[in-house]
Amino acid sequence: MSQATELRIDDIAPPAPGYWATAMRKLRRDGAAMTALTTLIVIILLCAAAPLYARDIAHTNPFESNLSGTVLRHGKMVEVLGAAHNPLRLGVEPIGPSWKLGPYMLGADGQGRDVAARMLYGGRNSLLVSFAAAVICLVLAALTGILAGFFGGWTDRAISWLLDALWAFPVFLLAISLSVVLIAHGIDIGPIRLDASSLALPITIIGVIYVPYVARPVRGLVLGLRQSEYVLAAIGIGAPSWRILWFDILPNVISSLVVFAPLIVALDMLTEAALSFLSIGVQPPAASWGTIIHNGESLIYTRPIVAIAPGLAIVITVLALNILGDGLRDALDPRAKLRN
Amino acid sequence: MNTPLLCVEGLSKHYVSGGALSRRGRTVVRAVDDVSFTIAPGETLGLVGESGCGKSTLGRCVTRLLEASGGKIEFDGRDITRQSGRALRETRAGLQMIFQDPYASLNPRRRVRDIVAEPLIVHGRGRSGEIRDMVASLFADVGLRPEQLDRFPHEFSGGQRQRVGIARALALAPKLIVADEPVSALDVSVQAQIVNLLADLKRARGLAFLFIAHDLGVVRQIADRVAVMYLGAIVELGPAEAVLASPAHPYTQALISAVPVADPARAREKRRIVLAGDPPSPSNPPSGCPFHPRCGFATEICTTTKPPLAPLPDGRLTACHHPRI
Amino acid sequence: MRRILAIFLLLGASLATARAATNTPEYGGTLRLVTTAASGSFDPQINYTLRYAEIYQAMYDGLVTFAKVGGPGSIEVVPDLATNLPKPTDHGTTYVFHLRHGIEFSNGAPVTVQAVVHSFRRLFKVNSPNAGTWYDVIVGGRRCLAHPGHCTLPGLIADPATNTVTFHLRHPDAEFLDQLAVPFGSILPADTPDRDMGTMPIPGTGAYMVKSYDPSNGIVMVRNPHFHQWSAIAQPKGFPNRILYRFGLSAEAQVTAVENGQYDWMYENAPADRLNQMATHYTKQIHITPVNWFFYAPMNVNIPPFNNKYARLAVNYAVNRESAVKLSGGNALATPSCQILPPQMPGYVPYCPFTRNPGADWSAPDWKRARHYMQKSGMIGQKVTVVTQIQSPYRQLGVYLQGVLNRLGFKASVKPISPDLQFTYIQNSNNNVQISITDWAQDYPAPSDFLNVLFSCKSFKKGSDNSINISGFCDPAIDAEMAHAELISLKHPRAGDAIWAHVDRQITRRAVVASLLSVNRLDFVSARLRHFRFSGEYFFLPQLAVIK
Amino acid sequence: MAGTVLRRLAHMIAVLFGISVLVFLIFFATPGANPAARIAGKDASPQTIARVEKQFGLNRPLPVQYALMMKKLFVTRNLTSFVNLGEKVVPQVFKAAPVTLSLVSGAAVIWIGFAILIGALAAAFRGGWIDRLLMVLSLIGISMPVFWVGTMANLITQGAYHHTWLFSWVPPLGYIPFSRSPLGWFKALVIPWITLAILYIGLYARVLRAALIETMQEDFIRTARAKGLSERQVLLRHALRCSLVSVVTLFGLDFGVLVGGGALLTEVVFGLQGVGYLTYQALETLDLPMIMATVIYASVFVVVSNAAVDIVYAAFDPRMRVRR
Repeated sequence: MSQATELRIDDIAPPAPGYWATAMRKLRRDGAAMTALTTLIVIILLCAAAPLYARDIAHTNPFESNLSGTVLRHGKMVEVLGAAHNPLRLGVEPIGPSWKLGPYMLGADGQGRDVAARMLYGGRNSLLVSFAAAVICLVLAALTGILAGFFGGWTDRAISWLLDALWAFPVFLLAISLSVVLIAHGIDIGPIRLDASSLALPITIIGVIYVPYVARPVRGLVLGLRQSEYVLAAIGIGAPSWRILWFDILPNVISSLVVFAPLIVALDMLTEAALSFLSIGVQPPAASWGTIIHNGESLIYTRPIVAIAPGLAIVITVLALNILGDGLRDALDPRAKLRN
Repeated sequence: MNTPLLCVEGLSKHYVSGGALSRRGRTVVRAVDDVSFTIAPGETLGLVGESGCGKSTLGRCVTRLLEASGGKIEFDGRDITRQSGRALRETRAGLQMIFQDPYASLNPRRRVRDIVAEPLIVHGRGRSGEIRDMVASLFADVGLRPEQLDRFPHEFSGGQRQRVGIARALALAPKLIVADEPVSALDVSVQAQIVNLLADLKRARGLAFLFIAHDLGVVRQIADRVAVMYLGAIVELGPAEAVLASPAHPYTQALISAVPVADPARAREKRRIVLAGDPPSPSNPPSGCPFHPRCGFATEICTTTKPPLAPLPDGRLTACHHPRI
Repeated sequence: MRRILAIFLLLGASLATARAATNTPEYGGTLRLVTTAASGSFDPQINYTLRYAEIYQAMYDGLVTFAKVGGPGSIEVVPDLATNLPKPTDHGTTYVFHLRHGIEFSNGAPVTVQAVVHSFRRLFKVNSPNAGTWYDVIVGGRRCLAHPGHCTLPGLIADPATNTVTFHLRHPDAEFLDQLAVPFGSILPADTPDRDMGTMPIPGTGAYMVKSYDPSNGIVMVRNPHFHQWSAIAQPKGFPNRILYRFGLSAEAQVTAVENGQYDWMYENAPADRLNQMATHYTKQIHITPVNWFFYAPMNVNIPPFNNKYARLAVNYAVNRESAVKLSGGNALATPSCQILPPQMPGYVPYCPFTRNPGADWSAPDWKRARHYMQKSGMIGQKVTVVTQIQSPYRQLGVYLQGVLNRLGFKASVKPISPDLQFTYIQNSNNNVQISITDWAQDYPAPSDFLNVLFSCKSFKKGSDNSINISGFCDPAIDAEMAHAELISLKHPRAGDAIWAHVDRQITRRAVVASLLSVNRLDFVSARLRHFRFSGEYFFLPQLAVIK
Repeated sequence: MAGTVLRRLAHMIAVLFGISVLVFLIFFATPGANPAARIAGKDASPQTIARVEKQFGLNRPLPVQYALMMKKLFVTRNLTSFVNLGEKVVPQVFKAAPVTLSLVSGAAVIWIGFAILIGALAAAFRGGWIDRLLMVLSLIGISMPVFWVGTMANLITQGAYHHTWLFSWVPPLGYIPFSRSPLGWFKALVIPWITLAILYIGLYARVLRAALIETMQEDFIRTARAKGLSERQVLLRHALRCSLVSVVTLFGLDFGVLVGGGALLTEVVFGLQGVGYLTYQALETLDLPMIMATVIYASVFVVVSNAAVDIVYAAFDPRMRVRR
């Protein structure tokens, strides 16, 4: 029970910086995390520059098929999609990579579109979907977790049951079922209208399915905080619920959400890729890294680069997110765990 | 004695555990069972007992952090047992609490300035500038320096933190403070400082305390009267000197004998009463006198009949068939 | 005969076939076929898939059948369980079939006129998909449709004494014999239960019978012990002793397995990515045959923007059929097409108005005219959604079409959905599909199977999932001409074909759909498989393959 | 204890009920999902469709349809597919289960083995370059999409290098039953095993390393060291055994999810006809009875493994028995 008390002699030292400032300072000293962050920023910037690349370097519209086009290669005009060189003239071969900055740097896909340009555009969607889904997930998880943990009683029971049901539904099957079914018509519930081809659909689905993963630990955290003496103290002085939520509960919840955030983005990115790979994620003609891998799978022997490049992009991005997540966890909360 | 500040009558707190699906069915834990006492303005009532006897629960019921299952709590002439909303908030201004753990009772994310100011802000006690000054003077009152105001709790020692907790409790100028083992988490050397601070404050501001402790030695320094709790009920209640000098209940005797004595000569002559076994579970209390399984003086009647809390000739109350006088 | 034109067209179809034919056939061995998955009920009167039709033909017989030969003769209807190919009498409404003697089902039961009657009643009792579209032409068929429990089918009369069955039709039907020749017309034992037999194989009269059927694993076919060859052209004895049909390999894995000689033939189309490698290293194992199968983009003529003929014309002029061909595997596997009828179909006369130099063949898109019609339509800026399927080449065709529409000035988006949903989804007029990508393959080689089925007024059913006239096109004048063509075909097939060709041109000119290409079927077989035979009706004929 | 189990059971049933209703409703809310037209075949007449609807009970109120489906699934167990008519779905699921089980258990052996190896090595060389290298490799393992790894593995073993001595032994994609050829079974599964295991090796190695490092700071380890045991002995004999507890509970959950069909992508990429593949096919063809069967099968595994982990916990720690 008794806690060893160190007598602080640094009373004359300047007051410590705030919680977040301390965390930021720790993070900045973490070389791996900073490298990861830089990598992420570079990837985001590159993807943001997709239209510039498509217009000024690749000179192409990455959303339109280019089935009868030609391009200058080694001083000759070459068909972007030419008949394959075999005795039966069987099959069509997209042009291969030139490995030089310019049109078809990474070659063409099965529809004659510039793979490099599509990678950048696809990256935009992959990033957008995973970041937006993570925001939805974290906000919903914070809401449900706080509601259940703070107010308890029937609210808690109802939310916990719902979370358990979602949790028991193998998360991936849930995502696939929802996608298969919703892709046909989109969502049309009262005021909420999501078109099937809009990115909002995969964002919503991916955002929702991981809510239990985060909401459960948040609920546990809030449940613990609810019993903590400083929350009791706040109740004891007559502080209204919103003040307690705002000053005592939310800061703690947010710091663990910040730790979760990069990991959830990483998870979302992998999920989006998987759904798109099963062609029920981002819908054509829009691309994501997952859809490019899916398209590339049917070119895997002739033009493996189409599947390899976006896969590498995913690995690098997710790796950076995971490293950043580790760094954030070390900086903020060494005991946070994503699972349970 | 003039009109009491706090009047607790027949207070009970029961927990129900298990449900229809539980093998044992519903079990009721009587954490606090039919407790009555009063505290006069400016008076300090020491509440002692082993850990788990329900004294903290009682404290939290009195401050309405827990909902009582039965009984009545009257504070400053008003029944506060079922108060809510604005009325409860007003009551709370006069009835504050100090917590046991100075580490857990302060939000680590907030600067102590904000922690101490919080009650003032919640109750709208002035503009921000005024509150600033009030906080500074509260800080001085509890023996902290104003330059420490902008620090975070983790930059303080345990004793200093408890001072912050006291400052927060004092902020609204309450009439009664429920101090829930305020020093048990602190080093012995610091304990005395904090108890002295509380004693000073009591004297200077005419504060009443419900001072909860498991250690009679601490209570001795501050309490005017002492109540001894065992298994959710008060077994002895009376003026501090009387109870401590000549405890009537065997349980009180045992507690007093456990207090370490500084003088080795006296320690040797002192007869230690060692309690047999652990305190029984409040969910399954023994029949008759709840203390009988551990009592050296228990007789037949103790196993069958529960002794009422009855006055002794000197005015003390005790719940024992065989009080030691 | 009416099929002469088609015969000429099929002549040059498969060089490989001609080469393989020089080998002398040998009996015995196990032929191993492979596909991705089972294809629904195994009941031949219910199943409506090419995958099973391809093997049903070796297990079941109708009164008549398409000749089980490779090449041009295969779209010929020949007598099977019947001894004759009857000429219809009573102005084309009465058909009399004489049943062969001594044929037994694989369970030993004899084939009787009662079995014939039972089989045709059963079509109605088990909800055969075409009971209401084909066989209700038999007198009493309509009543059977309404009250299948009490189906007597008075239009079908059996005479055990003469061993004949007589069909009375409500009206002349030029395709009646074709419809008797497909697997729905299989004659099953008289004691076959009147319900969908699902995974329980029903005994048949063919050269092979099912030894085991497991939808998750495959089919084992062995020789029918009660079979003796009565007509080599109707039901040949077959060369392999056993035919295994294994389910559960992806198309990708199938190619590898056939290359490695683990299977002899794969059902699925080879993935585009493997074509080059297959063609380079396994040239002799590839057989390419044109089939009656076309890809098209139906345009809904009842809602904007394609209720405007100019908008439809604009699309037709703008679509680059060569690009569509590229997306379908190149010129070896597809042929550009502007019209409805595919090249192997009787009545086919090459016709293409929507090209730079209108005439017989498509050459290049005509953007000048396309833009001109687009202006005229006043539909610039209209929103259009292309509904396509998620898998290849539909998805790619959809995306390509979206690009074309955008260039024309529409605001186009594309909506790819699951293949199992899409086909019914685009049919239902309640879904307001404006334009979609789909395909149609023949049931039997008759022009009406394309023109009448896809474009007649009665094929359009408002708000129904089964409304195969996806464009919602209806022109009573064309309907009348098609009825006329049917009637003429009964007696004068070539005259009939000429009328069908006219109908084809009419519908094509209305630009009700944007026809894209017609399909060539690629069969990839193992190195040891010889004597590859391809039927215009049933496609690959496994029982004629030699694997010894 | 019995109370805990009973309560868990009731909770499980409630959750499964919720899931089945959810699946059912999602399906019927989908436009075009009505299977009648698809069952009836292309260009069927309206009468035929109406009769198919009646035959399959598709014209009855939804709650009745739901109840009938549940009865056929659990009581009579003769629920049949909407796509492969006559095909009973329950035996199909049980037929696919061994494939998934083969895939998952083989992968589990690999991932547990490697995770222990990597976790222990990293913990032993904590802070050194070996630790860092291993942890980066683990992170990369976690960051790779499994279907991409599978596609790349296929590219190498089936395509580009199939004809070299290195991979010529790799059989074509698909499952070979153990009963038919144990060696073939092994060969067909090795690449999928490794592919599936990579992610979990990364995850578990990291968890194990963290647990080991935490354990190494506990009192009983100090005692062990004081006894004069070498650092390696301490790590292997004492710390590892203790840290494995955290991995075991994790393993329970992951194994449950995977056996229930969570290895769907691996199964699809390698053409293994397991439960995941079955689920995916059913979803593609919108075969509600099959979807229902596979999803409930999967959920049962998840719920049961969750409950098992909780009960194991409760057995160890009596505090958990009281309602949380």
